Amino acid sequence: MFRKILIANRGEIALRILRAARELGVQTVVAYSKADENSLPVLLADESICIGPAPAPESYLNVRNLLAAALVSGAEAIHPGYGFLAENAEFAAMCEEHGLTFIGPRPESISRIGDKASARALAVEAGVPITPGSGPLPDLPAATRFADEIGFPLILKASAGGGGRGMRVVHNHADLERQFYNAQEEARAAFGNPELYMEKYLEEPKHIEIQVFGDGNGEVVHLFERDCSIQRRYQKVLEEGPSTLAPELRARIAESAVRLAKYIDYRGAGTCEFLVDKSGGYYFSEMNTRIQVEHPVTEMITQTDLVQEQLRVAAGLGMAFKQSELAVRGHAIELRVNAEDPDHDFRPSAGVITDVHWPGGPGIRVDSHVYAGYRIPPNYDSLIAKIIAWAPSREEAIARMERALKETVVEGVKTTIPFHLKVLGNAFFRRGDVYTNFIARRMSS
Amino acid sequence: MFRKILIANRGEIALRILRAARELGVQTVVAYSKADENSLPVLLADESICIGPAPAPESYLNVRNLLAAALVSGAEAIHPGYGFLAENAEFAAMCEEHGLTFIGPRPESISRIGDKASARALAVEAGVPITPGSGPLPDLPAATRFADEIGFPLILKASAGGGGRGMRVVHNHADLERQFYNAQEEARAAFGNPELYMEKYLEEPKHIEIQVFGDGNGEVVHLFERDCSIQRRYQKVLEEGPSTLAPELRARIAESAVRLAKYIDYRGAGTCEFLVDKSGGYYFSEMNTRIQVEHPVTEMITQTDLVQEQLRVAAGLGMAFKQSELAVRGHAIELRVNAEDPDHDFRPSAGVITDVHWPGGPGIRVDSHVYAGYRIPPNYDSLIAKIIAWAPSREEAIARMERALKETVVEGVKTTIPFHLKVLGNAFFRRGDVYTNFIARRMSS
Amino acid sequence: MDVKEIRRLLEALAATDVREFTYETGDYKLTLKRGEEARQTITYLPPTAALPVQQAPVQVGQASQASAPEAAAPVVVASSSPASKLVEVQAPIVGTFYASPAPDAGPFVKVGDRVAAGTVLCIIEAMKLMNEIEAEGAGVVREVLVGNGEPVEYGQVLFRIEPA
Amino acid sequence: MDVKEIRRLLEALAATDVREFTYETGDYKLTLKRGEEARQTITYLPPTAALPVQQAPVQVGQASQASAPEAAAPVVVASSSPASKLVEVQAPIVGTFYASPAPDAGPFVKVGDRVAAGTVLCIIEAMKLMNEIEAEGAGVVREVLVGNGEPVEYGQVLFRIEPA
Repeated sequence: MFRKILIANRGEIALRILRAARELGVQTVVAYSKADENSLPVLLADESICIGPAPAPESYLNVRNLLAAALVSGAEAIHPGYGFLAENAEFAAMCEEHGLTFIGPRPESISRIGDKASARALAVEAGVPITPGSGPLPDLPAATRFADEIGFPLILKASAGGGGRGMRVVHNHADLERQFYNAQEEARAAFGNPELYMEKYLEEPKHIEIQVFGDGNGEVVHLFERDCSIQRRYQKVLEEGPSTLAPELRARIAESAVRLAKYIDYRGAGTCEFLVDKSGGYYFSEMNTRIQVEHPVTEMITQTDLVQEQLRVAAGLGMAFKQSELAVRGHAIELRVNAEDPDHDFRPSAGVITDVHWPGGPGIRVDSHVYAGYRIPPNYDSLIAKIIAWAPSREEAIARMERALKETVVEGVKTTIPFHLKVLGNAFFRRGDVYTNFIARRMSS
Repeated sequence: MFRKILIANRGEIALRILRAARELGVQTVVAYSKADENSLPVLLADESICIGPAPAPESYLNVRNLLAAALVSGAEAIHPGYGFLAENAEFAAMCEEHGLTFIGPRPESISRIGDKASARALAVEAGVPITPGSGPLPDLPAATRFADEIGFPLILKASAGGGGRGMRVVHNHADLERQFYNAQEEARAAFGNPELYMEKYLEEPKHIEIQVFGDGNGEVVHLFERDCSIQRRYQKVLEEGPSTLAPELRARIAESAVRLAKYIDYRGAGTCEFLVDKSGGYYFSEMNTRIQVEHPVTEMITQTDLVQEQLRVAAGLGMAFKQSELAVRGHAIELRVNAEDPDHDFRPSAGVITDVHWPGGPGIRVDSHVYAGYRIPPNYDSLIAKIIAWAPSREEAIARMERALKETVVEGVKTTIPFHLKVLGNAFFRRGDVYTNFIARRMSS
Repeated sequence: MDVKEIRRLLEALAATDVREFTYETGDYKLTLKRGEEARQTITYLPPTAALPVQQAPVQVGQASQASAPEAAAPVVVASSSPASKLVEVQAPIVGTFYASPAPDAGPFVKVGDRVAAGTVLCIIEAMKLMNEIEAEGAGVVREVLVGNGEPVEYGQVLFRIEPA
Repeated sequence: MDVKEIRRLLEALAATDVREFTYETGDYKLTLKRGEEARQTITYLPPTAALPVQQAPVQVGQASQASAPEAAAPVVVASSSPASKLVEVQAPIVGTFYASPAPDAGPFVKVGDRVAAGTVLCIIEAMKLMNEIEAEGAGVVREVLVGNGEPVEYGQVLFRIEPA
C-alpha cells in the first residue's frame, strides 16, 4: 500500500478519499486552492499544500502545481476524485511520467473510452448495444432513408454541436421534412457547420448505470446498477439502487457493461451508463472513468468500500472483489444536498453555513465537508452533502430518508432539501415510475 | 400498527424510538421533564407533553403522570426505552390495566426473569449453566465443604449485600479461613445481617451477551452476541460484535439463551448476559428485559432494526425475523461518548455543548440527541452519543472508528473520546485479548 | 481556548455593545477592545478553583446576560411587568382539565370571581381520579387559560389570579 | 497557536470592529490593534524555546504575518503602518526553493542586499524546471523566510523587501 497520497480535489470527495486513505493507514496530502483554506479536508489532512488561487484553472486544474505538490510532499500517488482532472488522460500520463501513480484507469483507457464517439465505436466492437445512429446526413432524402430503416421517433443533432443545443425530436415524416433544413441552417449559424446526423430517440427512458471495477489484468466485476433517472437539467438529483427493473434485464445490462470494460481491460472504478426504454431495450450511452458522486449507493447495497478498493488496485494489491461474493442487500437512496434555492430556480446560495445538524440513526450515512461556520466559496459547485439512506426495501428506504430529512437543519444558506422532500412524496416516484423526464413532467407544480 | 405511541424516556433512546416510529408512520408523543424542554426528541416529536420537574422520580418515574399523558394524548402504546421504568413489572401491568400496550415483555416475564435470584433458578430449570453457588453458609466448615466440592477461586458475598460491596475473592483454604469470619463481621456491620454465601469466581471472564427476540407465542430467535467486556466500574465503555470466541462456543451460548427465553415464552427484545471463562465455560448471569444501549451493534451486523421490530411485535403483527434468515455480516463497534472528564476520574462535565461535529462517511452511524447550543442537564446520565463503526472485519472496524473519532469535535464539555482512542490503540484490545478487568489491568497508565 | 472559541466569542460580542473584554485564567488572558471610544467592560471571571461548569458563569459587569436560565424565563418576565402582578396557577399533574364539577354544572370559577385560599378552581382528571385544584391564596380570577375537557401537561398555566 | 489559527483569527477579526486584541499565555502573547487612529501593529511573540518545527514558523519582525493575499484585511492593515512598508515576494508556483544558482554557489541575495527590478531572488524548481523568481521593483532585502531546499506552496511569502 502507498505510504502517502496526494488528494487533487476538494469538498466532499476530498474528504471521502481522506477517510478511505486514513482507514488504510495511508497518509494524506490535500492540495487546495486559496478559497478552500478552511475546508474540512484541509483541516483534517495529515498535510496540506496550497496549489493556487480560487479559480479552478489556476489551482485544481493546474497540472504543474499539482504534480509539484505531489513531488515536494513525497506523495507516491494522486487521487483525482471526480471532475477537475479526473478524466484527463494527459494528466494521468504526466503522473506516470513523473513516477506518480494515477489512482484511476490507464491514460489510454481514459482517452479511448472517455471520448463519446470512440466509446460508441468500442461498444459496437464489444457487442454492446448503442442507440442506433446515422452517419452524416447530407440531405433530406438520406435522412428519410435512415428514418425508414430505424423508425420514429428520432432525434436530429448537429455534428458540431454539444450540450443539448440544436437538438430536435422528430416523430414522423412530416416533422422530419419540416425540421431538417431548419436544423441545418441553425447548425450552420450556431457552430459554423451545417452537418446533421440522427439517433433513435428514446421517450421516457430510465438512466441506469452499472458500477464496474477492473484489476487491469483482465478481471472485471460489476457491482450492480444505480437508477439515476431523476435529473434536473442533466444534473442528477437522486440516485438509488437497485433499480426497479426486472432481474433478468438488470443482469443483461450488467453483463454488457462487464463485456465492454473487459474489452478495454479496464482498471479501477468506472461506470457504464445506459438508457433503458419501456420495452426493455437498453443502449450504452457513455462510460465515466472515475469514481462517481453517487458511489455510496453501491457501497451501501453491496457493503463494499469503492474508494479503498481504488487505492488497493492502484497500489498493485489486486482486487478484493470476486463477482461470486458480490450481492445486493436492501435498497439505498442518495440525495444531493446543494446550496441552492429551489424556490428561485435553484440559484446558487453561497455564504456562511451558520448552523448545521445532519441526521443520524440506523441506516443513515452522511458524506459532507461542511461545518457550522463554514463559508461556501462561490467558485465551485454547490454540493454541500450527500445523504444516503439504506433499508431492507425501497419503501422503507424512502420512509427512512423522509425521516432523516425532517431532522436535518442547515442554516445560513438555502438548500435543495425542500425539493427533495417533494420528490420523495411524489406518488410516481414512490411506485418507481421514474424516467429522465420525471422532474419536468411530474414535478411541474 | 399503532397510530400513536408515547415515548416514556429521554436522550438518545427517546430519539431512537422516535426515528423507528416515524419510519413506520407511527405518530410520537414525547413525555419529557422540565429539564428536557429543549431536547431534540421534544423538538422533533409530533407531540410532546411535560410530565414533571427535572428530578426523575417526579417525571420519568412518575407512573401516574406518564399514564395520564398517554391517555390524554390518545397514544395506544408506551415505549419505555431503557432505564427508568423499562424493567418495572408493575408499570407494565398498569399500562395494560389502562388499555395501553406496554412495548416490552409481559409483566410476569419481567418479574420472573428480571429478579436475579429468580432468574438463576429459571436458568437451572431450563438447563442453562449458571456460576455454581452455595446456599447460606452458617460457618467455616460449611464454607470449606462447598469449596472442596467446587474448587477455588471462589467469591464470598453477603446475602444482604449488593452493588459489589463486601465481596471477597478467596484463592485457597488459607484465604478462606482468614477471610470468612471477617466477612461475617463486615456483613453484620454493613447490612445488619452476617449471612454469607459463595459463588465460583471467574478470573478474567468475558462479558458476552446474546440478543434474543420472542414473539410471545413460543417463537424465539437470537441475533448473535455482543462482547461488552470493556467496562469501567461495571459501566460498559465499548461494545462489539461478533465476539472473537470460537464459532462453536458462540453457537452454544446463543442456543442456551434461546432455550431460556423460550422457557418463559419471552416476548419482544431481551438480552441474556453470560460470563465466559478462558476454558470455554459459560455461565448465565442475568437477563435484561428491554432494548439495550448497545443494540446498534447487533443492528449493524445483522442489518435489522430492533426498535421497529419491538413496535411490530407489540402491535401484534408477529416477528419479521426468522432464525434461518439471520446472519452476521462484518463487524461493528459501538463507543459510548459520555460528557465526562477522563483526566479527572471521569467526573461528569455537564454544561452547554457549544459546538459539535459528528463523524460521517462509510460505515459510520451516530445516535445522538445533542446539538450545538444544547445544555446537558445535570439530572440524568452523561451519555451524549453513541458512535458505531461497521466494516467487513474487526481490524477494519477499529481503523474506521479511529478515523471517525479523529474527525469528531465536541466543544463546551469534556468527553470520553480521548479515553476511547486509548482503548482503540491498546495492543491487547487490538488482538481481542479483552476481559472484564481490561481497563483496570491494561489501561492503568 | 482555540480560534473557534474566540471566533464564536467575537460573534457573540458583535451582537452586544461591549467595548472592552478581558478574560484571564491561570493559563491565559484575553483582552479585547472595540468600537469608537468606549468605556463599558465585561469581565469574564472564570472559577478560581473548580466551580461546576454547569451554568456558564458569565459574570457581567455592566451589560446584558445572554444566558438567562431558560426554565424560569416566561414566568419571570411576566412578573417583572406591572400588569403581571398576577399569580399563575399551574397544573401539578398531567390529565384532563374540567372547569366544572359535573357536565351540567356551572364552572367552579370564572373571570372576575373572588377566590379564597382553598377555593376549588378546577378538577384535573388523571387515571380516573378527580383531583381538585385549589387556590393557594385569596384574589380575583383574571384569566382562565384552558378550556373544559382539554388535556393539560405538567406546569401548564391554568389560571392567572390577582392577589387580594 | 499556529499560523493557520492566527490566520483564521485575523479573518474573524476583520469582520468586526474590534480595535485592540490581546491574547496572552505562558508561551506567547498576541496583540492586535486596528482602526483609523491606532498605530496598526500585529505582534506575535512565539515561545522563545519551543517553536513547532514542522509548521514553517512565523518569522516575526514587526508587523509580521505569514498569511497571504486573500486574507486581505490584515495585509492591508499591516502595510499601512510605517514599519510594514515592506513588500512581500510570494511563491507564484509550488516547488522547491533554492537560494542559490548551484549547490556550491553563494545565495542570489541575502538580508541587506540591494535589488533592482528583475534581480533574480531565488529559483523554484517545479517539474524539473528551474523557475527564476525576480524582484518586481528596486529595494533592500529585509527578510528571507525560506531555507534552501525547502518546499514552498502557492502564495507562501519568500522575501520581504523594503522598496527603495
